[in-house]
Parts: sequence; C-alpha cells; structure tokens
Amino acid sequence: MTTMQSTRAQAPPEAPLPAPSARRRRWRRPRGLSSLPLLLVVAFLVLVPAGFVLLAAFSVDIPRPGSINFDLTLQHLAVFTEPGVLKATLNSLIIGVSATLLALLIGGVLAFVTARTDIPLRGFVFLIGLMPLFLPSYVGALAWSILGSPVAGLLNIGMRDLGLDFTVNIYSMGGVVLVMGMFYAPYAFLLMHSSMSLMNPDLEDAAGVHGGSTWQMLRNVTFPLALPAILGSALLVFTHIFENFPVSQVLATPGQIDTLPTFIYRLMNASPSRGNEAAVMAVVLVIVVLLVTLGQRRILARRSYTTVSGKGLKARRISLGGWRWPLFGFALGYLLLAIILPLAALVLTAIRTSPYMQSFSDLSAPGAIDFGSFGQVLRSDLFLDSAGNSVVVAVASAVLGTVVAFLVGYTVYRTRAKARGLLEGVSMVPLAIPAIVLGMGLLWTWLVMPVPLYGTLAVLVIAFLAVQMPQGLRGIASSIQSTERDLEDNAVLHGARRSRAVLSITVPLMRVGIASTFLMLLMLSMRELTVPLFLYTSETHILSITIFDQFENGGALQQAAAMSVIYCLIMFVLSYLPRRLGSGSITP
Amino acid sequence: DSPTSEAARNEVLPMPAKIDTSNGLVIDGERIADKELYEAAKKDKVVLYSGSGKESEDLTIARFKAETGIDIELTRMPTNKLSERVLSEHGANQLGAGVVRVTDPLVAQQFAERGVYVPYRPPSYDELSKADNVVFNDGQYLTAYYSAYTFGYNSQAVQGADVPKTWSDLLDPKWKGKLGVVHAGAGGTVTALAAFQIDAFGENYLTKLGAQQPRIFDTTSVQLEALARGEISVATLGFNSTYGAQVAGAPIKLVVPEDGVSGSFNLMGLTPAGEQSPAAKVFINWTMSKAGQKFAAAQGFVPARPGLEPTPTGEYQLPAADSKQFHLFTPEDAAARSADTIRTWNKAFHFTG
Amino acid sequence: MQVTITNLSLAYGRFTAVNGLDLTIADGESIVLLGQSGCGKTSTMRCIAGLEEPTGGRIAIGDTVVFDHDTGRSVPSFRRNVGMVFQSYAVWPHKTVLENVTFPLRMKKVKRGPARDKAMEVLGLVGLDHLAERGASQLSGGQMQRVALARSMAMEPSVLLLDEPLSNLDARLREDLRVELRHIQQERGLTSMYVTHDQQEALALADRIAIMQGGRITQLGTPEEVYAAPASASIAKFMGVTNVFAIGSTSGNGVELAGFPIALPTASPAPANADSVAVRPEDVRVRADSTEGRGFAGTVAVSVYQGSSVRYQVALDNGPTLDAVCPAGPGALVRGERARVEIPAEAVLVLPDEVGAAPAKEEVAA
Amino acid sequence: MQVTITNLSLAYGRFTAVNGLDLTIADGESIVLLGQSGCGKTSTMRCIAGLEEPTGGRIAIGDTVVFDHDTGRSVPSFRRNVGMVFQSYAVWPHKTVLENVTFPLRMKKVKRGPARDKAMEVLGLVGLDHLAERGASQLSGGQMQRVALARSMAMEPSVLLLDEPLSNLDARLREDLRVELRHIQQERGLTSMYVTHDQQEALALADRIAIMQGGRITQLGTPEEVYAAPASASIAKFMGVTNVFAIGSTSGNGVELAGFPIALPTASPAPANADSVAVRPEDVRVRADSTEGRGFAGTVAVSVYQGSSVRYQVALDNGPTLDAVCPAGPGALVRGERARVEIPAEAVLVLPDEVGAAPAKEEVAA
Ligand SMILES: Nc1ncnc2c1ncn2[C@@H]1O[C@H](COP(=O)(O)OP(=O)(O)OP(=O)(O)O)[C@@H](O)[C@H]1O
Ligand SMILES: Nc1ncnc2c1ncn2[C@@H]1O[C@H](COP(=O)(O)OP(=O)(O)OP(=O)(O)O)[C@@H](O)[C@H]1O
Ligand SMILES: [Mg+2]
Ligand SMILES: [Mg+2]
Repeated sequence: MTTMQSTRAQAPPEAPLPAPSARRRRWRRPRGLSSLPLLLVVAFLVLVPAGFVLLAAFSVDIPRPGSINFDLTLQHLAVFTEPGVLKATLNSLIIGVSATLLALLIGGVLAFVTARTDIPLRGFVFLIGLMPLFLPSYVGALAWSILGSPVAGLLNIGMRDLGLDFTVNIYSMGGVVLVMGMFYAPYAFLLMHSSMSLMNPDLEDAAGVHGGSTWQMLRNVTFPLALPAILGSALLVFTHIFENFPVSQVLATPGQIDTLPTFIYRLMNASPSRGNEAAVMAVVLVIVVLLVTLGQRRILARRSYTTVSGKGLKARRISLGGWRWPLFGFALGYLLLAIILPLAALVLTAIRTSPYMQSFSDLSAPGAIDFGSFGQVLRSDLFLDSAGNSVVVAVASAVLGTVVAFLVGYTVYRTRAKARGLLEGVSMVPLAIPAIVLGMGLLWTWLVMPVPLYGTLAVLVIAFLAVQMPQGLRGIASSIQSTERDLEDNAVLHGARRSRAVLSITVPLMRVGIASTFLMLLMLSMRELTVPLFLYTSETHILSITIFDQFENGGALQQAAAMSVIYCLIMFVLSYLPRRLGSGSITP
Repeated sequence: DSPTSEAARNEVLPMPAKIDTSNGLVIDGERIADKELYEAAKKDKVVLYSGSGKESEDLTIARFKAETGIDIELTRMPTNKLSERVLSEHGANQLGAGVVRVTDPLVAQQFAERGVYVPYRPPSYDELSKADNVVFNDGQYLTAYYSAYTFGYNSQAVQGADVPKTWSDLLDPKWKGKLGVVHAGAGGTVTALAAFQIDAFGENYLTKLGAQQPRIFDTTSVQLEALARGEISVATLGFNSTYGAQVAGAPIKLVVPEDGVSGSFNLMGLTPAGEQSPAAKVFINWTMSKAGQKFAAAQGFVPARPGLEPTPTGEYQLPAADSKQFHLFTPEDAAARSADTIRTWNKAFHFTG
Repeated sequence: MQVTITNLSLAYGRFTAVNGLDLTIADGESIVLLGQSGCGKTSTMRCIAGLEEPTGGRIAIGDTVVFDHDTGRSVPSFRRNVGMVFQSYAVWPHKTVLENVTFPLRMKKVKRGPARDKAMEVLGLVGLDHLAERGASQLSGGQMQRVALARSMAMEPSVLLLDEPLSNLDARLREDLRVELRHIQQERGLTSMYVTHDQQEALALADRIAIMQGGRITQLGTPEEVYAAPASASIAKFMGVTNVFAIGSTSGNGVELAGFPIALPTASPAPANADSVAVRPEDVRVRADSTEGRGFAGTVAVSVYQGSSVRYQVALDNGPTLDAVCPAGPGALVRGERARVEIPAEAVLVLPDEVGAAPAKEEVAA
Repeated sequence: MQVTITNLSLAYGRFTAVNGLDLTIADGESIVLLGQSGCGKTSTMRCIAGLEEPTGGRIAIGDTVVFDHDTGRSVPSFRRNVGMVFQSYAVWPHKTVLENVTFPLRMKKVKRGPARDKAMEVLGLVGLDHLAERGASQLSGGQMQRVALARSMAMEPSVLLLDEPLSNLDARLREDLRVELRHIQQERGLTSMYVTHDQQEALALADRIAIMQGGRITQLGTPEEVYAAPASASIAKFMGVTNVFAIGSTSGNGVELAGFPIALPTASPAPANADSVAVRPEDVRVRADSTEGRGFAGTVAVSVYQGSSVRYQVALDNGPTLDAVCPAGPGALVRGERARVEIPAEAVLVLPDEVGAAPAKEEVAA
C-alpha cells in the first residue's frame, strides 16, 4: 500500500527535548489569581489545626494552649497494638467499602436519570436524590433504630400486626451498611449530577454509532467521563463513612460490631481522655487519604474529561424506554427508605405520648397522640436562637466555602501554578482527620490566635470553612475538569481580563456544579456537630448541637424527634435557592 | 414561660416557702448571700459550663433563676469534650466560665492541678466538711451531689411479679437477650457501676450478666430510648436522667434495690473568672444550700450535704449518701481501679474496646 | 446495503431542518451530499444513524425498516451498524488514540489482540500509528479528525456516513485519504454518504451527487451530470458558476441579458421556465484584445494568480462583469488591459432560478 | 502592528511542538501558515496569543515585548489585543449568537446599543443575522464556525490569528468570506496570520506564505515565489507537486532519475545539494501517442474527470508513473490508451530533499 507509506512518512519528527528546565515551570496566567496568597490562606485555615493534631500525636502531653511543648515521643503508636483495633479496622473497612459502593450506586443512578434521561417527574426525582441530605446521619440512624430494631422496631411491629414472620434487624452489618449508604448517597448524587449534566451528547452518540449499546455507552463514555466526579465522591463518601461515629454508635454497637470511630470515641472518652492516641490514629488516616488523593490525581492526570467544548453542547435526553418506570420505582423505593420511613418514625415519636407500642392499633387509643411537642419546640427561645445562628453560620460558610473551593479548584486544575499539587493536598487534609480530633485542633488554634474571634459566630464559620474544604474542592473540581479551557481562553483573547472571563464564561458553564457545591456545603454546615461542639458557646448555640443535646438527654425523645422534623424542614426550605440555580440546562 | 421553668418552679418541687431578699439573700432561713454579694450578683450573670445532663441542668438553672433572680447561662457538652475545652480555654486565658461542673473525679482533679479551680468556701462550708468526699483540697472544688446508678424496666412490657427487685433478679434466664447495659469504658458512672457490682456480688456476677447476652450500648441516651420503646425490657440506668424520662412520659420505672445503689460524683468549683463573678459565687452558695440540695434530690440526685431530711424523688426514695446502701466510687478508687475494672467487665461481656 | 429514505422530516422545536427528504442510496454506492451551511446535511445523517427522532417519514437500511414514523418503529443506533464520522469529531478525550479506534471492534466482540492489530492497521492508513498511545485530547485538530475517521473505518459498517471528514487536513493528506476512502468503499462495496464542501473531493468520491437545499434534495445525478447540467441557477451558483445573469428576453438560439444590450448564443432554444443564464468561469476564454474577432470587448478589472491558473474579472463594455479562469502561462493579462472575451454557445446554461420540489431521479438525470 | 517572533519553542511535556521558530510579520501584512497536520501551527498561534507559555524565545507585538523567556516577561492575553478564531470554534454554548459576538465589544466598553448594532452588522457579513437570538449550541457546524469568525471580526484586534476559520463552509460562502476577510484586512491594515489547508485560499489571502515543517518555518515568500520555487522536495510535495523523483546522476543541463533509464532536461545546471527533481502535474503535457515527436511514451493508467480539468496518471515506458493535469475538453484520453508526455525544461525543479534549518527571510525570497 503506497499511500500507507506515504502518509506515514509525513509523521512529524518527534524530537524529544531535554527535560524541561525548572525555570520554565514558572506559573503563568492568571496573574490576578496567582496562587501564593491563596495557598497561604488555605494553609493557614487547614494546616495550623492539623499541625496541632500532628503535634499531639507525637508529643508527651496534649499540646493545648498554655502547655504546648515539644517533648516528642513515639509511645502513642502503641495504640495500634491494642486488642480489638485490628478487628475494628477490618469492620470499618468492610462497612466503608460496601456502603460507599451502595452510596455510589444510588447516587450515580439517580444522578444519571435526573441529569440525562426522560424519567417521569424529573424535578421530583432530583429532590429525592437530595433529600437525605436534610436528615443528619445521626438523626437518620436513630430513626432507623426506631424502625428496624429487632424487638420494638416499628417495621417489626407492623410485620407482626400483619402476621408476617419476618424480622428486620438494623443492628447488623447489613443494617449499618444500608443506613450509611443511603445517607451518604446524596454526596455522590450531587457531585455526579453536575458532572453528568455537562455531557456533550456527541461523545455519547459516537458510542452508539460505533456499535455500543446504551449500556456500553454508559460504561465506556458517560461514566468514564464522569470519573473525576465518581472518584471524588467515592473518596469523600468513603472517608466520611469510615469516620462516621453516630451511625456506628446507634446501630453498630448494639449489634456488637466494633468500628474504628467507636474505638476513637472510646479513646477520647476514656478518663483521662487519650487524645494523643486518637491523634496518632488521625495522622495515620491523613496519610492514607493523602495517598489516595495522590493516586486519584495520578489516574485523572493522564486523561482529559472535557465534555463541554466550543463545538456546541446540545443537551439531549436519553430515552429510557421500558426502564422508565422501574427506575422511577427505584427512586421511590429510595425515597421510602431514606426519607419517608425515617421521617414518619420521627413524627410518630414526636406525637406519640408513649414511646412504647406493641401494635399499631395502640395508636387509636384515646390520648395516644398529641401534637404538643411541636408547639413546645417552636415556642422555645433556645430553639429559635439556635435556628437563627445556624442559618447565619451555614449560609456564610457555604458562600465563603464555595468561593474558596472555586479559587482552589481553579488554581489546581486550570493554572500551571507551581504549588497546585500542594494546594490540593493541603485542601484534602481535613477529610482525613476525624472531626472529633480536628475539632480539638481548631479549638487550640483559635484560642491561641491573637484575634478576638473565639466565642463568636465567625469562629464557627472559619472552622466550617476548614473542615469542609475537601467537600467543596471535590464538588468544584469535577465541573472544572468538564469544561474546555479554550472557551475561557477565548474570552481573554477577546479582551476580557482573566477574572472577567472566569466570571462570564467558566462560572456560568459550571453553574450546576457550583450550585451543587454550595448546596452541599450549606447542608453540611447545618448538620455539622462534632466540630462546633468544641467551639460553640451559650451565645453561639447552633441547631445541630441543640438537637444533639435533646437526644443525649434520652428522656426528651418526643421533643428531640419533633425538633428533628422541624430541623429537616428548615434545611429543606434553605436548600431552595441553590436548587433553583442548579436546575435547568446550561444552554440559553 | 417555657415548660422547663414551669417544671422547675413547681412540678419537681414546690418553691421554697420563704425567700427573703431584704438584706442579702435568705431562703427558708438560710443565708445564701450577704447584701453586698447579692446586689453585685444581680447585676452579674453566672456562666456555667457543665458536663452533666442537659435536662437536669436546664431545670437547675431555671430553678436558680426563680429562687435568686440572678441570670445564668449554660454551656453543656459531654464531659470529655468539656474537659478539653476548659483546659484549652484556661491555658489560653480565655476561660469564660465562672463555674465548671463535671461528672468525673479524675477530670476535676486535673482541673484542680491546672488551677482551673480556685479555692472557695460557701457559707455552708463547715457543714460540708463534716462529710467524706464532699470538700476537696480545702474547698478547691466540691461535690455538688451524687448521681445514683440502678436499674429500671419498661413498665408496659414488664408488669406484676415479673418486675425485678434486686440485682440478682437480673440474672433470671427470662431476661436473656432483653437486657441493656452501657459498656463500662463509656464513662465514670458506668465504671463505678461495674466496680460496685464486683465489690458487692463478685466478678462472677458480671460473668453471669454477660452470659445473659445483653445489648451493649455506647451511650446512655441511646439505651434509654431503646428501653422506652421496649426494644429491651430491663436495663442498668442512671437514676436522674431516667427519672427525667419517666416524668416526661416514657413508660419506664426505676428500681431502688435493697442490695445497693452505685453512686458517682457530680463535682464543681469556682474558676479564676468566677472569683471575679459575684453571681458565680452565689450559684455555688445556692447549690450547696438546703434549698439547692433539696431540689437536686427531687430531681433524682443524692444530696452531698449531710444531715438533710430525706427528700423523695417522686415515688422513689434514694438512700442517703452516708448509708450502707449507697456505694460510692471514690476518686481514689477511680484512679486505682478504673482500668482493671473495665478490663474485667470487657472480659465478662466479651467486649473489645 | 441499500438505504431508502422516504419523505423524511426533522424539526428542532419550531424550526424544520429536514423537510420531506427522499433519497435512495443503492447498495455499494457513494453519495456525496452537497449543500450550503445550515441546509440540513448533518441533521439528515443523524436521522439515518438514529441519533435524532425524525418528525416524519421512513428510513430503511437493506430490508430492515429502521425508522417509520407511522408505525412508531425505531431501531436504536447501535443496532443499525451505521458508522459516522462526526463533524465535531467526537473523539473521546478520556481514551487514548488506540482505545478510541479499538472501541467499535470491541463492541463487535473482536478479541483484544486482533482488535489491536486491526486498529493499528487503520491508524497506519491515516498516518497516526506513532501516536497510538497518546491521549486523544493531546492531538492537533487534524490529528483528532483522523482519529475520528480511523474509528469509523475500523468498524467496517454496512453504511458509512462521513460529515466533512477531511476538512481540517492539508491538501496532500486529504488527497491520500480520499483515495484510500474511495478504495475501501469500492473494495468492500460500502454504501456511503459523504458531506464535503470541497468540489474536488465531491467529484473524486461520488458515484452520485445529491444537492441539498432548504432541507430537501433538489438535484441528484452523477458528478458529470450535476456539473454539466445544474438544475437551477442557485445550484449552478453553488457549484461555483459565478457568471449567472437574469434573462431579459429569448429569441431562438440566443438569450438577451436583462439590463444589458448583450445577447449570448445558446446551443438549443431556451425552455419556457428559463430565468437565468449561467456560464462557468472555466468556459470563458479571454484573449488580449485583438480588436476585430468574435466575442465581447472589455477591460480586465481583477487578475489573480492561482498557481496553475489565473482568475480574471473582465468588465464587458456596456455589459456585466464576467469571471473567467484561464490556464496560467506566459502572456497573462494584467489589471486595466483591454481584453476580448469569448463564450462558446455550448457553455451557456439556460436555467430556472430554483428547483420547485425534489425532482425524481430520472428527471434530473435527463 | 508588526509581530516579531524570535527562536520560539514550545514543548508539551517531552514533545516539542514548536522548535526554534523565527518569523516576522510586517505591519498590515497577511501571512498564511501552511504545514501538514500536527506540525505546530495551532501551537504557534497559541503562543502569540499568550495562551501557552513558550519554553523559549521571544515575541514582540509592535514595540512591546509580550513574551521573553529570558527575562520572564509575559503580558497576559487580554492585554495583547490579539484576536483568534479557534480551530475548535470555542463558541460559548451558554450564550446566544448575539451575545457571543457582542462580548468583545462589551469588553471594550462599547455601550450596549452600539455594540448590538455592530454585532448585527458583522453577523450580516457572515450571513447569520437571522439567527442572532438563537442559542449558540443550536447551530450547524458551519454556522458555529461563522459565529467564531464574526466574534473575532467584531473585536477589531491589532493582530488577528485565524486557525482554519473557513474549513467547514461551502465553497461559495468560503469564497465570499475570504474576499470579505481580505478586504477588511487590507482596509484596516490588520496584521494577520492565517492557517488554511486550502491552496486557493492561501494564494488568495496571503501577502506571504510561510511553510511550517516540524515546528519551524522552512520557507517564506510570496505565493508566486513559493509556488514557483519550493525550497525543498518535501515542500514541493506539500504544495501539490506529485511528481517528485530521486536523482541518479546529473550531467550538465540534465538529470537522470535514480532507478530509471530516463533523463530530464533542466533549464540550468543542477546545484550541488540536489537530491530530487519535481515537476508540477500542470506542467506535464499529455497528448495521444503520435509515435514520433519529443517527450516520453507511456500508457494512461488513470484518468479522472475533475470538472474543468482531467487528471492523468501515465506510466512511462521503462520509467516512473507521472501525474498530469490537463484542461478538460474534447479528446480526453482514457485508461489504457498510449500517450506521449512532454516535460518542458523550465518546469523541472531540482531540489534538496529537506531544508536544513529555518532559512533567513532573504535566502528564501531569492
Ligand atoms: N496537549 C498536548 N500534549 C502533547 N502533545 C500535543 C498536545 N497538543 C498538541 N500536541 C502535539 O503537538 C503537535 C502540534 O500541534 P498543533 O495543534 O500545533 O498542530 P497543527 O499544526 O495545528 O495541526 P492541525 O493542522 O492538525 O491542526 C502535534 O503533533 C500534536 O500531536
Ligand atoms: N438544536 C437545534 N435547535 C434548533 N435548530 C437547530 C439545532 N441544531 C441545528 N439546527 C438548525 O438546523 C439547520 C440544519 O442543521 P445541520 O446541522 O443539519 O446543518 P448542516 O447542513 O450540517 O450545516 P453545516 O454545513 O454548517 O454543518 C441549521 O440551520 C441549524 O441552525
Ligand atoms: Mg453539518
Ligand atoms: Mg491546528
């Protein structure tokens, strides 16, 4: 074949150059966003508290203000030889991996059907994917223990009422995995939804044309292109589950399943508390998460995931055909398990005068039901104050968090800034430190800082910023990776400053991703419990703590349940704005 | 008025018959504060950090406000977190609390060593020093009252002859799988209970209890909730918080067994900031006054102040602090025996952690 | 496989992109679709590939009806075995060049090894075998386009749709690939449909050319037919005939231009529906003015050197400006020189302005 | 504004895309960059626009040094006032057509009303005014390309870079826009750099043509120069000269082909560094074999009708196969016929295979 040779001969000579000199890697644009100040801010927010944790891990005394010294020791490493650590770690790994898979499955399917298909009632299904975010995992776990405990669980009572010989036991590995998976699915959902709604259908069509069935298309094109989002959410979800204490506490311990978080909790709860050892475990976790982050970077760096290009973006919906209703059913099933049943259990608990029930027929007894607890909650000053504080703190930290995450994500994925790897690594650190340990680090940091922020709402905002840096970054990163850089460059060429180009091109294109990130941070800030527990004062009471106190009391179950229901409602209302921004299509 | 202040004012215990504020603060004849202190305190505010139960603290501060007319503000969190915060704030000279209350003697001791607590003698000091384990380090901190730990049952699931009366009743095979316990490592009060059980009935008792395959919980609250719903029928419980739940309508009844009740400490002290706060001082004075102690008793605590006439807690009557029936886990015990006790307990219940 | 398209329509919202299109591509035939930007070429291809749901009509590939609006039948893309090279390339950025090209083979259950070999062979054809392991997003525009081409060639589909597959390639490569494509198409008897804006390409690749205008086919015939006898003045213009003039009146074997006192000879009497005359620039002969002689006198207004030829614009005295393309050589005229222009009677096409409806094949071929 | 590029280099990782490129574009000049796919054209433009950080060299626009690797100076894109039409269009899919085109005007602080008027005017030029309110991603490929073009035209930059701006447009539209572009460029004295693979386009638009090979400029000259005197055999091939043969030996005014007993006459003695001879197909004359006469005898192997011309491949007896393009007309030869081929001595180019380094401007122009 002569042509074959002749075309080959045209191949440009690939002259390998000597490795690029270090000089050359000067960071170029965008000068307006040059990375150093940003790195300083992020490092300050994250590394100072983390540094305290590190110091705690290797110093003889707990390095709290007033007694900070540098007597170092390795003796705390002995904690790893303690009986049960191995078993607990193993359990945590099993739970972590399976629940992460479950969360990715639920989140992924819902994200896909809402972003890309003709599923019935799309807006409603979108809401379904989101809603468990309004239910803190702590509350969700309690609700599920009310539902699924083997003896008095409402489901089991119902089953007995119906004469069915079947017992649900939520105090089991399966139960823990189910609840964790369900309540962390929204993270996966949000991250993947924004990434999938940025798909360029030509890329998918090409798969269909070249012989790939819809499934093959999803497998080879749609999902791989969403890989940054999938890996990002997998990382988030896994570490969260791995560190989740409340669900373990409520569901795993009664089932005699030990997990690492309960182990850490016990270390912290021992008297005197063994903070150093908890810190050691945190440091190990940090190393693991950094390695995973690095691995993720490696995997993603070699390829490109741009789906929004300057050759058009024709939003197209895939027709589900016969799968329309089964998938809708799947969404409804999830709604039932993650929202309706738990909320119903909470409402029932809030209105039932006696928590004890042997049969649903008990409810028809006179005086069995009383809605008074809702009124009590709504009239309580404490509740109203903390709700106000919560909203202020959550909105502020979500806004700031989104901005910082965008700046970091942009610097890491769009510029050639020298420090971008470092910046990403630093931003991911908080993910690895269990909240309880990080809470201490933040407490020490803001006590020793010579600025009078401690004891104000501002310190909560700053703490949330630090804690939620990884979530924000992962949320933004996947959208940035989906949009072609040429689009923004083009605006710069047409006379816009880089910042202006970012605002008028990149940001609007990433609208869905930014709105999702904002929503996620907002909800996380509303839910965050452990960290503020170290930082709040009676003046800066927030809702999550008030609810936690109610549950801790044990006796006030009715109010606690009522409060939780109202809490969920507040979160629902609060989520309205970012949801509005995030729905709809990108094209005009 | 909030439901809490209503309860504090009358439901739990009727208000004292006579509160005289004409010359300082005098309640039922006992001088709580002299004129100078009281006038200053009224312009001040108590800042209380507490690791004790939220509900009982809410009741207590509401009562304090009602009886003294002094403003008070509470920050509550679990003892371990509280201790971390107090020590850190103190180290940074930012400790805002005037009074700090904790449930763990070892934590209190640490506070004392670090100077979080400063010596202070309330008017009832002489009275208090007559009893053991109430005044520590010459008044650097005090036992406010004791918490009692017993067991209880779901009053709708368990009735009549089935109701357990003594600790040994818990070993009845009919409770197999229906018991609840909080593991001994979860805090001072549960460690105290385990120590009491070993002391009173031998290690064997724990082994047998473990063989009942009880459901093991991490925190009291989750367990209490499970008991109320009938998930478990009988459980070992903190008296005060359970009583609160019962009052709130949970179908739970407590047992004050003849063969003993485990007791643990509820300690408090004045901080350097409290030294400057008249209100904080009045709060300590009031807590250790007859009125304050009675109110604690009515809530389900065992008063620390000796020589008070017994005050019932609703339908129950807890033993007095100095009675045989009340087994205290002293700070010395805690220091010396905690680790061993927990280990023994874990072995008996095949529990790791 | 024969492709039969009957009365195909496609609307995007209220905008009709394809409007009652009829077209039959014979088995093994190569049709080139020509039409101006936005006339609906891509849309038509997408309908054939099953990527758009047409709003009316019927499409059959071989004996299988793959789409029928009336019965609601619609075979999904991946079962049609229709290959398509996208105008936007649609190269998967997350895969390497090799992975891109192997994809259709893997979908056909070809084993990894043979799939790789086959893919490398096709990559060799398009001159990209040395970049096989490169990430597909790290390519230049032309390289991406070749990946897209290789991907569809590797698939060996029964129908191949090519939407400007060579537009970003340099002339030589384009020519090589064009030859290669034609070779494969003829060897395998591949039915294909090709969109191009390059006339050379159209002529070289087409068994027949279909002219598309406003969402329908307005002329269909062999390259020679379409070139020699455009069905309307607008098609003639589109085919590069720049000299199109409205007719004033006709008289026997001659037409008079509207607005100019100039008459052109025609080979045969002008038909009734004639609106314009068209003369290909290549057919216009330009000489330096030897004052006597046949033809029209004029002045050279523009003279552009085009390599092997020279393009003139000659303003006729009392007449329109004529375009002419003459072979380059010594004695080229320069701007301002007087010239004599000759138009042979055979070169004068007398045409209607537009073709009404899509004509049946026979009509056009006449 | 004059653009001066000195020793420019750009590497993607270990791969060098631009390799010591030198080029000066005079103020108001239009340079067309020709080069095969992947040779670094887009990369060069991106460096000028400031979208890539070159790994070496210096770029000045007018009197301003916008990039200097040695001093580390780098002026950000938006301050360079360089317009660029991207090969990938880069139309903003979330904006309407009008918003796309108004953007650069708004950036220059033009008021909303005048910006709109100006944008509509430019849209009119590219034939898209009727789609102004359409979402930019609801367009056909060619329409998007025109939006990209309109956007850069509206900007009126001091330097305009066009990366295959017309590749997806049909011949007629392309010609119109080409004329329009040339008009604007000359009228405004715009300095521009144009990448195209269309030789017609290159010849029509270029003041000078720059040939790019392997990341550097290997020839620079007026279209006529480059066409008449390619600097190397590879450039000649790239310029469409398909008849390139290795030289066996040279003797006075003639060269002998390597491997064939055939000698071609040359107009002047072959220089020392000569490797090949090149003959343009248009310069080869083919006649039906009138057995006696000058030239070489051979057999027609391929005969392709190309509208105004016919392309032959003639296998010479005992010689290579020659490409020839002859004017179409009566008496075209068909496959298998005997033919006689004549090659004038002036048409035989004797050339080195490659140009070593980037030649200085003067050298090439000679
Ligand atoms: N991101 C990248 N990483 C590695 N190599 C790249 C990258 N982008 C381009 N290249 C290579 O650099 C070379 C020059 O690319 P460039 O886009 O400048 O080519 P071009 O001359 O514009 O080609 P075309 O005419 O095909 O558009 C090509 O060989 C290409 O493979
Ligand atoms: N999503 C859409 N919504 C509305 N109109 C559309 C959409 N996509 C395409 N069109 C219009 O449909 C018409 C046909 O588009 P199509 O892409 O088929 O053109 P084409 O013939 O391929 O043109 P080109 O040669 O420019 O690629 C165009 O006028 C275009 O503006
Ligand atoms: Mg098209
Ligand atoms: Mg290019």
